[in-house]
Amino acid sequence: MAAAAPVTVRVQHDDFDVAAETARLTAGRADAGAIVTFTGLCRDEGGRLAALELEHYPGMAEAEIGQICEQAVTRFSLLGLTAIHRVGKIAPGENIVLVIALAPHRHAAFDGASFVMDYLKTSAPFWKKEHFADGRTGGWVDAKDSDDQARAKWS
Amino acid sequence: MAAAAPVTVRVQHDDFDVAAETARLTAGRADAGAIVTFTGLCRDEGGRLAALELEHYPGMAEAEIGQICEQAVTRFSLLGLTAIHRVGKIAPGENIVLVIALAPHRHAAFDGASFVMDYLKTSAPFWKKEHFADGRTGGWVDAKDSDDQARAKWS
Amino acid sequence: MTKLVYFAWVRERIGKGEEDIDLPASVKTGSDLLRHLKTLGDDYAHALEHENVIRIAINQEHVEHDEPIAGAREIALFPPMTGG
Amino acid sequence: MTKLVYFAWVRERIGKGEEDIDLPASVKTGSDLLRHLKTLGDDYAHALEHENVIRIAINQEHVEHDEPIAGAREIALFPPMTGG
Repeated sequence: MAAAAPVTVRVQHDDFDVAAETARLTAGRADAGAIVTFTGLCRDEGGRLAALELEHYPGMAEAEIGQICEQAVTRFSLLGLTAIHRVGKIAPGENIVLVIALAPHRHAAFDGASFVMDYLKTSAPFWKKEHFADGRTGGWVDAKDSDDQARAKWS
Repeated sequence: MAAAAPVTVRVQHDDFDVAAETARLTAGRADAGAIVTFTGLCRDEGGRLAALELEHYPGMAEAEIGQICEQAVTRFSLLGLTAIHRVGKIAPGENIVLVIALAPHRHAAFDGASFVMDYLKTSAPFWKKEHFADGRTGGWVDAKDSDDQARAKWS
Repeated sequence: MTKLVYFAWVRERIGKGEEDIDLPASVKTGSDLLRHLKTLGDDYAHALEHENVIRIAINQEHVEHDEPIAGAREIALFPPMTGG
Repeated sequence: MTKLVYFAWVRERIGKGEEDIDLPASVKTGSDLLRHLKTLGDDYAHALEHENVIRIAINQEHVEHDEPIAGAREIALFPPMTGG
């Protein structure tokens, strides 16, 4: 019998260790043929940005990501899925979000990770505020129509 | 000015270190917003398989992957791309192939890694032979029509 | 009493992250709630000026503006999400 | 002399990984080469039985079967690829 498909969801201040999370997801099983890892990073926006500040709705953020992950596991028959989102101040070059999808074949793993990111962007209650290199606090990042369109392509 | 988009291609017997390869690709730059990593693993096929034996055409294998990677960098405006393919005997659960795509935004990184894998499967001169757990040497793995179809969707 | 929670620029403009509030019986939906809150002061009016961009969650689940809020323990108001 | 290289089950059935061979002037294309090699013995005939599945590379680049082989330094014959 195949092992269950473990789903891990975390929201945390600390950075994550992609290798350790991947090892945890694949440990003790040899039925997976594909791992797709997505890591979202803070860009410096051409040197303009000093940091992003990530705010979230505790409880709902974890629950929304959890629901998205369960949908992805079912829809793409994933063998495992991990999603970790950081909050707090994040400097350019640092990690923001991690999704790891484990599947027997590559297309399911690619689709699973991509699906989670497209839904997470539009459904999970996180907000980004920009802090600029010149000391000004920028505004809140606007939601993008392109993210809604990306999500819509899955329905 | 943006740094150039480094392309790394290797064919090797030894395992690769995903974290080290990722760190090398992102070192010294903060213009990337997305890393997509694909790792292809040897499946045990329900316990039937003892190992895969990977053969390649030295020289041509590296050149083909290199051409695929250059196409991917241009087509998806990637900031960097690494592709490593192992050869020799590989046990279930072990790594076979690694693709890491670095981009400003997530869709380019997903598409870049997926494109490289779809082309690599059908164009790069590698062949897999199965060694079974019961001691028999299995046949050579057949090419799959689904891989040709996956490649065709990019053209 | 109903617990209201605010995030991002909704929180900043209203000037607090949460509050417990007595809602009149006439406030039956999310839309009613937004209109009621806008009568409570300039900060609320500014935060909720563009009603159509405000997202509403009841008991930590997304709802449409016309959803009834009866029995809600916690109602959250926030801008479009920008995580990931 | 032209260098021929074989991979996977083409290599196993022919019984060698490479060889240098003198090709008759009548062998002008990849298809001509496959037909010529099949006359060299049962091993070749078995390896190249289904010509349409055999892939050909000249100087390490994929070519169609009707491609001229004139001037080729190295011609490779192999089954459909199964890497990744």
